[in-house]
Amino acid sequence: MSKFEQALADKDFVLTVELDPPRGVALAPLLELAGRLAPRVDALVVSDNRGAMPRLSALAAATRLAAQGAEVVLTLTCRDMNRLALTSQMLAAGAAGIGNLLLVSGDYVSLGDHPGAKPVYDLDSVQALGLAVTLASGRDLAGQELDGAPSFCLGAAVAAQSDPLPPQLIKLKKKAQAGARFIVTQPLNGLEELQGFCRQTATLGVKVLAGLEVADPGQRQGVVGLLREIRGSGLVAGAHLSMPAAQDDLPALLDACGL
Amino acid sequence: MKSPNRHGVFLCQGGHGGQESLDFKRLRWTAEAQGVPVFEVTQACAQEGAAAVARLAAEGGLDAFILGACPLAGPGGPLAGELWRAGLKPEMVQHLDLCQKPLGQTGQCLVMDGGALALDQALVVQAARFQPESREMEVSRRVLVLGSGLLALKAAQGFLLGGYKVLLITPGRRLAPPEPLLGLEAKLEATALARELEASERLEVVPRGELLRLAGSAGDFTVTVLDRQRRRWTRRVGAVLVTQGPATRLNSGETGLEPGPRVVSLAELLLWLSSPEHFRKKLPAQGQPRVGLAVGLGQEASPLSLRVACLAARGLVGELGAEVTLFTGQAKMASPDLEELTQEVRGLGVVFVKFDNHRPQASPRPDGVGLRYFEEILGRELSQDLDLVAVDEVPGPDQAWRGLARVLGLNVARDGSLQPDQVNALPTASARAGVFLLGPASGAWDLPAALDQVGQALAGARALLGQGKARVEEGRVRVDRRRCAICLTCVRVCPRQAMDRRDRRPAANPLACTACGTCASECPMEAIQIAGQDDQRFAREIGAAVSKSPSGLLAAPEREMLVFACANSAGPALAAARLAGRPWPSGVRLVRVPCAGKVDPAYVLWAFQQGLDGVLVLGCYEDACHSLTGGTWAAYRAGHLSRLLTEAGCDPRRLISSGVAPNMHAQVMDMVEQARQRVEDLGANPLKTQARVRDFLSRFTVRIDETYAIAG
Amino acid sequence: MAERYDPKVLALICTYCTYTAADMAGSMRLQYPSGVRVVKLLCTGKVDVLYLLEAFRAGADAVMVSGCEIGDCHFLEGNLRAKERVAHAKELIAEAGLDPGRLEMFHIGASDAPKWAEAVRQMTRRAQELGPNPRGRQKAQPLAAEARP
Amino acid sequence: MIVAQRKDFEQIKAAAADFRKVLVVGCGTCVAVCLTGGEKEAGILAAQLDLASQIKGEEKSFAVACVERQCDLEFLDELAETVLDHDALLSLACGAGIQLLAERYPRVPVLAGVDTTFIGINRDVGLWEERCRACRSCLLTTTGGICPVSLCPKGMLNGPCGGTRQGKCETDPERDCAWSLIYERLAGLDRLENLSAIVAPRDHGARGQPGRQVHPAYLRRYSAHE
Repeated sequence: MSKFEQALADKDFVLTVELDPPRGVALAPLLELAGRLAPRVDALVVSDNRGAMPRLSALAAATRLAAQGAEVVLTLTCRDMNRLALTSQMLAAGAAGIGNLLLVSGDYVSLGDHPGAKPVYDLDSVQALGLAVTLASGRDLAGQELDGAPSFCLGAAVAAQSDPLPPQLIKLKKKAQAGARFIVTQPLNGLEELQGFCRQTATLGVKVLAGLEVADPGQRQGVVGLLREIRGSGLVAGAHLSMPAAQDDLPALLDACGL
Repeated sequence: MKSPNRHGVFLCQGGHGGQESLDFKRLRWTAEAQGVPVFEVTQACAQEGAAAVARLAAEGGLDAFILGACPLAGPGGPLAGELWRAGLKPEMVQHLDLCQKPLGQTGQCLVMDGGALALDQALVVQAARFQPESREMEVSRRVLVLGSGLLALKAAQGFLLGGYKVLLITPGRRLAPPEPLLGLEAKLEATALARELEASERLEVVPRGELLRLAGSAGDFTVTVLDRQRRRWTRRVGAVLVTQGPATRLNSGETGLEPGPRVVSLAELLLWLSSPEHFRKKLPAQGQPRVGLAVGLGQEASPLSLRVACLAARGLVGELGAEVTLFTGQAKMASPDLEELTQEVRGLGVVFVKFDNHRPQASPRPDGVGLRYFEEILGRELSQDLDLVAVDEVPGPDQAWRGLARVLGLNVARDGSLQPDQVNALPTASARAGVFLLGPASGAWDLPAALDQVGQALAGARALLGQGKARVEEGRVRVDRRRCAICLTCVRVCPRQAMDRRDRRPAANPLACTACGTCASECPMEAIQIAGQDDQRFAREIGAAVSKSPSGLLAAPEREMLVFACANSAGPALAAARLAGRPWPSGVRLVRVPCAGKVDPAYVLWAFQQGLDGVLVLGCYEDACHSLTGGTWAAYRAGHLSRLLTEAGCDPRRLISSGVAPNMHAQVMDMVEQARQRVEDLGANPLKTQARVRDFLSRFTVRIDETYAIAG
Repeated sequence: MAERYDPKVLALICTYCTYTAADMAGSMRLQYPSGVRVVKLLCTGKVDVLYLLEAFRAGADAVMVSGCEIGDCHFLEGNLRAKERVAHAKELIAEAGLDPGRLEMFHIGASDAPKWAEAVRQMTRRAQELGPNPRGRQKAQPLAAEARP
Repeated sequence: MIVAQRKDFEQIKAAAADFRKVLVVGCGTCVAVCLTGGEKEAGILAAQLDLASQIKGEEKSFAVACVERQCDLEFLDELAETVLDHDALLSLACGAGIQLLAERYPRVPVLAGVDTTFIGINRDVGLWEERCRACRSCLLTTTGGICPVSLCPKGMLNGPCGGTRQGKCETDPERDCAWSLIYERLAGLDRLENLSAIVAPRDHGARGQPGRQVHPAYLRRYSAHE
């Protein structure tokens, strides 16, 4: 059981932050930032070409972070990899001691900066979870026995504020069935979104992490307040913070939240 | 297009005409349901009633009718005389006994139980009696002959004598090239013939021409020709004769005998032999010439090759005193006089070396050929130095020939010929009606034999074209333009390529069409119907094959089976068997089809839906189908049907297909009996009872018609 | 433009509105350029993109299509269809290298003779400015020759 | 039916630049229905190309032919003579038709005049919508007759991605989210239970590429074993 999974089980409120690998080879600043964040959160979530914009490989970054002792959640998207590539990435993650995966479909390529790229989507996120579970059972999708099986705490994403919500819930149920232990919501705007959502997901047996994003500095205070509200509401198992435009300020955000 | 024959039904109401019974109504509905006019008469057994029938038949312009009445109105009754009097032929009436108790005994006529079923069957038979109207069709009296040499010239001569025009496209420049296999005399004959024909105004020769396209169908082809000046033009022709064959290569196999100054073909050798002095100059001057002849060292050789080799050997020994060795691999001996011929040349001192497992190895040199080989009888290696080796020929992989085949719409068979592997295509028919094959094009590499084909092909083409007008039967195959999706399936499956495309949609050329019905069965839109053989008819025949008697509901049902019999093979065989007194098994109903290719998969499925216990399809053997490929298509469908039946949960063994030949009257009834036995063992079709109950209940379904109209 | 030339303008017009206007322009003695050649169609809905291309192929310097005022078409929406086709043909001739200004759609009511005269003047002026059809007129094809009403 | 759209004119012109006599070959089936490659469009394209080449003063000629279907050899045979008079064939058929045309006349260069876009439906004159990806594993039975493979950009098989916004797709606010439509349709049919089972990953390669399909009735005819 990974440290993060342990935390999900034990703690009332877990905290994760999202880190983007660099757009280039300069990994040192990320390692330094991670070194400062790691002691203050339960896991660092390494994003995978977030927003359909290519960056240094999430696996490579996560491997380095794990090597320096951080608890890492590796994000893998179905957009960029077929089942072969996903398999090898998951095995590599397992070998690197990364015990947590966040498996997502991924934003469509046309939303990123390479709109002409060929989207893969060989598997969808439910099927990707199935793949990870299969690997953990010691076999690949072809049924071949693995030389050493990885072990993962699996997570998936959900749009809690989606409209209509029921189709999301149907899929969320499948994700839970397929092996997801925790769910990260897309960035929330207010507590109400979460209340409606949580009423309907209480029986699924997955831990929900509320996604909170500071898209620009002006939103910072609002996010701080929302986090406090969410934490106080007891609705969810934790929160997932991201500052895509300025992740170097994440320590300061944690300061502001008093975490 | 002619309107179909007019039929009618007369129903006799008996003496009083009073109240219609339900059974009588059922008779009327049965006839009406098939769109046949119904006339009701009284006392057809009496003079007055019979006269009324005759008068109505004449007024209605009927070609045939059914009289449903009691036996008193039957053939012995007064109707025949009345018909004569009305100027009609008594054969036009089909009597049907429908009355259980003739008038007089009870004062009322009672319709027989099951009368409607009997009428239904009679109507099916009547509707199938389609007599197509014949008409004259304009056909072209020009014939295209492809090829040169004696074969082409003889064919052209035949047509010119018959008053036809001939378009002759020759592959080379000369009209009469050398005829090596037939020797000098044939060459002289061909030259003379060429000179004679060239004078004819009705012959148009295109030397080194190329056939670009053959559009249209029998009697009315349009050919596009590319001439030597690269000009393109078209002609209308009625028929095409192909007298040329594919290019050949030496049948050397892996021996290393490549064509060269010292390695030639047997045909070339014969050509040289026609002038021995000339031949001598090709060989070393001194000593006895040593010649090797090789047959069948690559693929199996035809009897012709061995014969040519023997003839060459005889000439070589006789005329030149040569020392001859004849090497043979696999060669066919199946030809009259070949055995004698080989004995004769053995007697002349020709050495035969036969290879079963080994092959010689050649090392050609400028002055001759060295041959090393393992003598299988002696069991040791031998080698021989030869001045010349002649090898038999086989068709080569000729792209030009394949191109011509494509233009003609034919396939190249393994032997290089264009003829389908089908006894019914022999000797000169091709898979495209109006295209005739002679010589190598038909697989006959033996030129003397090919010359015999000329007469056959001439007869075939003349039968097709007549004297510029051909009698054709109109309206046998109808393509419904509204349904047709122009998918070309009919064009592709037609065994004789009779489907022409005019006004965009396919239409059967009556000159080429044999109405085998393969197209109708394959048409994915049900757009094609064969007159007298349409889907409705078969639906009714299948319906009529199921016993509908109410008593059958109570008794243990008898096994019922349908036999589809091809009119070309099973039809005559069954007829002969019946004549020979073989009894017809009960519960088996015969449905004739023009060809097994007409059996639509839907018919078989309908039969099982209707509750029949088994279906037997009796067609020709696959390589003896009279419509060339109709049986082949039927066989594809049989396999498909087995799968469909299995998928539907119906035992596929209930469907039985067998090949039968027309002369198999002794066996055909056994086939039917075996099939019936198999069906017996398989038990009743689970749908049988349901189908019967449904039908039985339909008797009591009230139909609203004027008789039942509520007064007021 | 070094040399003056008389542009050939082909006008495809409808019977009900524009033709009446053109007719009236004649009886009103309105002055307009003589280089216009009129093809009368029952409705401009009959205008085919191919006609327009053929007109330029045949050497027309400008082509105008003129139908009824919008909403007044005798065939309800023939003029609207024509308008769309003219717009499409403009793109096609532009791709082929002709100035799309050589082709225009007009809507001229039956009583609007001055508007007709002005439209012809406008197209002629445009053709003057754009110069002769670069395709040249030397190989004029039958379509243009037969195009006079 | 198959939908195609005409290539950019510059592209076509450039492709035809090396040839003096070009035959524009239309196809009378799908591409005619989608107003892209039928006889009329072939005529328009030929006229346009002719106009463009004459404006540039080039000695070129363009002719038009249209066959019923370019994906059937029988119809292509009709061009046998015409083709001889031309240096290049500019086909307005879908990719399948263009390939068969090239196969039938291997000695004449064949140029593509259209881009084949999708398998779709005729919504109105001049409006077509994609409805099928020919994915060989149809899910429409369970998805209420709405295809997630062709209508969802990501081809999600188990439900919507997180990008749905008010029932619209993350890639385009005008585009309906396929999974929202599927949900509504199934809810209306009271068949939402169709969605409960996890759909396994699609088999992309069961029969290999390129596709070859034999009607079961003719397996014997085309099986490799005979």
